[in-house]
Amino acid sequence: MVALNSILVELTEDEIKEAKRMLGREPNNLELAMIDAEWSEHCSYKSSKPVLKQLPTKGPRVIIGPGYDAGVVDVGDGYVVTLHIESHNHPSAIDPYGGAATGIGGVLRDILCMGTRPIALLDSLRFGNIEESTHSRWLFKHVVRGISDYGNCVGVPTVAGEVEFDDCFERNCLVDVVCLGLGKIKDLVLAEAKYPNDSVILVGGSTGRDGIHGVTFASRVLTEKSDEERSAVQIPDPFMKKLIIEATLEAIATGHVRGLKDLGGGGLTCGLSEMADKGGCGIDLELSRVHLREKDISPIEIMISESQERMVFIIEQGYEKEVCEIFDKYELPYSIIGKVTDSGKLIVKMNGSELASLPAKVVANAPIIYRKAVEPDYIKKIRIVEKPSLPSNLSSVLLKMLSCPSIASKSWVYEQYDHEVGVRTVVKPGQGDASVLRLPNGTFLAIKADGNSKHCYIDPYNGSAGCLSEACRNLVSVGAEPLAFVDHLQFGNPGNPEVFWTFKESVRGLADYSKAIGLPCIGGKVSFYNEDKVKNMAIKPSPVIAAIGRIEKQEWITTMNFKHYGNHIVILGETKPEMGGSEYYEYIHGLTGGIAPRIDFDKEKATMHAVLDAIRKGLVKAVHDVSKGGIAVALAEMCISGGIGASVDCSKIPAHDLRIDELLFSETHSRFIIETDDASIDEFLSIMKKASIAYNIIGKVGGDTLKFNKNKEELISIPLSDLKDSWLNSIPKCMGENE
Amino acid sequence: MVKDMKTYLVKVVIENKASARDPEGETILKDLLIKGGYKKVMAVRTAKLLKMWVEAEDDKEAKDMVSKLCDELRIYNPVAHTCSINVEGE
Amino acid sequence: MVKDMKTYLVKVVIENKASARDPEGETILKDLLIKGGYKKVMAVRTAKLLKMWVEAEDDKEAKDMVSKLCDELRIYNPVAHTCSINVEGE
Amino acid sequence: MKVAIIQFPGSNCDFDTLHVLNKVMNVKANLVWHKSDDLRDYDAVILPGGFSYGDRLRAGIIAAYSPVMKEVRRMAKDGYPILGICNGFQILIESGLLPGALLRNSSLKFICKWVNLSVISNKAIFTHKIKKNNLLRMPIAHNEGRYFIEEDDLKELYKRDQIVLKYADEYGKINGRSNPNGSIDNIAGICNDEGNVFGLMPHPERASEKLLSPFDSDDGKMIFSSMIEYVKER
Ligand SMILES: Nc1ncnc2c1ncn2[C@@H]1O[C@H](COP(=O)(O)OP(=O)(O)O)[C@@H](O)[C@H]1O
Ligand SMILES: [Mg+2]
Repeated sequence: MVALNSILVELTEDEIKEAKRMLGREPNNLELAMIDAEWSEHCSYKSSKPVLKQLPTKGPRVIIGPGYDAGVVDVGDGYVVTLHIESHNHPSAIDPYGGAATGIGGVLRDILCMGTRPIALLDSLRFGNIEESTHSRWLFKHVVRGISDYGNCVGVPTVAGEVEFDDCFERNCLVDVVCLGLGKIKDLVLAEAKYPNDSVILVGGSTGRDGIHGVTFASRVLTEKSDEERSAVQIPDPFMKKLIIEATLEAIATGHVRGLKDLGGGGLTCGLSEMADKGGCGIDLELSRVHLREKDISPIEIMISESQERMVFIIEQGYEKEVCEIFDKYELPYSIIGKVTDSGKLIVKMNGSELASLPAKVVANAPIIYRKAVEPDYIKKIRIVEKPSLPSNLSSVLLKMLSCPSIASKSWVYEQYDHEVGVRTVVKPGQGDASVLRLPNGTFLAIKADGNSKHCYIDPYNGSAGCLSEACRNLVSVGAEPLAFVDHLQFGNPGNPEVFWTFKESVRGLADYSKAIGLPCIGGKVSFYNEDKVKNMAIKPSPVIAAIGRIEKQEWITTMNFKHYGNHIVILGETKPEMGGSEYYEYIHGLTGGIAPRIDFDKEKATMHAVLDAIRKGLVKAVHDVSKGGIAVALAEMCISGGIGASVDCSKIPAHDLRIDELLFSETHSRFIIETDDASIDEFLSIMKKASIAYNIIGKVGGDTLKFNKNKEELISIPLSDLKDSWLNSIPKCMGENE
Repeated sequence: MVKDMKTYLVKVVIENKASARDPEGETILKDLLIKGGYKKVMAVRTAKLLKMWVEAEDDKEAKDMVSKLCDELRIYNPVAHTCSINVEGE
Repeated sequence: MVKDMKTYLVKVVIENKASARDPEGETILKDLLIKGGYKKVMAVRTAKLLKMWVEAEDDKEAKDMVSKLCDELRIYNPVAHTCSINVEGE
Repeated sequence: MKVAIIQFPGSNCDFDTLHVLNKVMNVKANLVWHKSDDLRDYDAVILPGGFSYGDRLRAGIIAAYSPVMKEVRRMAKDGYPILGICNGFQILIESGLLPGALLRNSSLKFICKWVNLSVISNKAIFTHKIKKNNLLRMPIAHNEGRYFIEEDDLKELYKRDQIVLKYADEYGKINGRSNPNGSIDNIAGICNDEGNVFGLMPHPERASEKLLSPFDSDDGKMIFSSMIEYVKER
């Protein structure tokens, strides 16, 4: 931090020099504060931009890729969906309820300001050990409640998500939220100020001191001071957000909204300078017109305040009244705060006198930082570990795996979310690997978020590609063809070359996977500085992916529950001894290390195509992909959700010389478990054969126990009711609810 | 020697920090009271009240015990809320 | 003659009748007892507190106004709640 | 016939209800903003689910004072069908059109899941075509749905057959295990003494298309079709 002319900025000496050079003069305090906010890592991507370039962003259905508030994908018949991901990690770590709730508020605005209606939310959550840590339980409980209270109230269903637990998130929990929007191509609006003389209207909440320096706070590590550091926490107001959503969509329908931007990180400074920069125009801003919460706020504070529930509208000159009548209907506060100009400058005035004048280009384009990257020492060290000894009672190991909070049912979470409002949710949380929404044109959209910090820690390249692979497998499992994804890359301090190396590896993994599969990245977010100075701990590298897929016909929608007694169980894909970062090593043996699952891109592609092909030919009764907890857990989940048992012969699982625990619990990618019936089995197997992938019939559905044999020897036999009990009640028990 | 124990009523009030908004209070004021014709109400803020009946030797012990349990059970979050504790007598 | 108006803080406490139970109070108490240590807490009840700043000539007018609005606007639901009102000074 | 679906600030099942009436039930319906003071064009009124005024102070209380509620009262008095779903039920309670209170769930959490409802009475216009003891599958999604009423008034409700729906398990058993929110006697929906005003916490509009049901059911339709037939026969 630099103290300059009595204000505190995060800019480095070099950046200040650069700012002076670009301006050709000394910036004043207000200008410096504006540059400081916009040049923060959070707003400018100054460390990550050069690395992110590797990600492919084009695809036949991509209308808008990265660079705007949300990516836009064509879903046919004039309809588009929009997708964005955000995190609210630092705010949630100190105020889990308000932090998570305002995170939802933020990502909703990103979707709304593309001109689309938010129709679904997802949440990807990471906490410490909730079995042992009161603090982690506290964070978990209040984060979930924050998401629930906000999402439910605005009437946007939270349809999917994931939760992972790991000690590294003890202080620094990760709260990622994803929003999906739906609209028509013709109604899309961009965050641009393109036409001089258009009016700039600020709508929604009043501007106050809350969240001042939010972006610079997010661009720094958590310290003991963090608690007091914030001038005030942000207070969520979902009711106002609901009114803003309806008013905005009505305003767009008038045809006179020519630009739209949500005010999030960096407040008015970031919002206005980005709109001016993108539209190639300038904006004259009159600060006295901004509706304020408290009287004695300084211009600097107004310009960088991150008060919630605010949107900026650019309205075609002459139609202000028509649009403002809509705001009046919803009794939303608004003020006309400025005009678009052709000056290319963001000019800030107070009662007519000029306080700041900055070329929009300067503010919106921070100098890039090229960071050093060095492979961390630990990576090589932990690759080699001694195999743990084989547990004698595998039934109890499986039960314990099912109760592992990262694996156990998340119904405690999703039952707190209204996941059905909107009457679109066809496959609901818990029913399939991804959630499926119906679209107005008779097609369906599948969506899922995934992450795996344990794999990514051991092998950032394969681990990150693996998150994307898991997300795609989840889509394929419900019958969807993957369309596009957004990513959120969460790491420690980028100034640490070892951290930056893991970041680069992670992006390389995502890029290689998406190029190989042909899946475009349409947006994302980077969050650095996820470190905790109190415990001196950085989080494990934690990319999170949200992917969407398309299902053309209703008959193609598949779910994961076993359906009928006597049906065949088939496994696709070879199981390898890739135990590094597996829940089996970590949760059962307390062991971090080994070889994390790697992806064979050709096999991955062939397997996904074969599964989709079989689904479309009507040959498949149930599908579940194999991920956390391996084959044993995947089968148990299919039994529990189907209310029916199964028996499986492990010697039939395609593999080379694996120990039994490896067969059961390895988390190798590119594997699916399929239920199919007598009538379909031959045709099904011939598709797999043609695809040249490993497969085998491993058992049958039926009974009320889950049994694993190896040849004739019984290894595991667990009644369905016990499976259910371990899996369903684990999280409520951790949370002190004795159900 | 056994000391005398009395039962004290301790009241705990938890509210958003004064510098933060209270959207609930704002809505009650704007959409219920003012629209209902009560124009002399200037402001409304909402809070949560916990009444705890505790056994203690004296006021001070009662108050200390409740302070401690409010912190330990995280009945409020000091980052977002203020918490005030008052012993209201036996 | 114009009379002097002052601003009074009036506190309204709304709580569930005993017959309507107070699951939140029960849960807090249970948590306290489960965590041991707090065996001296005998009972917990939660309530909602509304602070209203009203303009009135005196205490009585302030209280009457708030009483009236609480009844008229059903600030509490008499089926399930009790409501008490106190003027806390200017 | 034409149905008015009232939109309060914060309603969020308004479009869903409209969709079901128009597209599933093939009935005319309009969204009506809460400031309207004229519902004379309509044959029935639905107060949809959501979070009117953000559930502030108490779910339904602020909406109960909306201008449109005067008209809703008039129609209630004149015997028109009035249906309150979830937040709409809360509004009917808070406006005194139905007795009792809806308190915070005893689990202290929002609950969204599918439940089974046993039809206790067909006194309500909305269940008069459904057999008693039928089980209906519908989802609930609420924070404040714990129905409460004092003992004596509860007896009165039983006497007048105003208890319409109760939460049950999949076999129709009505017990503590099948009670999701702590409602007194598992009550999920009640009607007024005349049977034309009905409120329920579960969401029939989310249970009216097989596509959306985990059980391939569309039981919610029965509530709407009872209402529609009543209006047609009236
Ligand atoms: N990891 C990433 N991968 C791809 N695109 C990214 C990534 N991070 C950010 N972007 C893109 O950069 C743009 C700016 O993002 P952001 O700062 O989140 O916008 P906002 O102003 O809404 O906060 C967005 O279009 C986003 O999709
Ligand atoms: Mg899966």
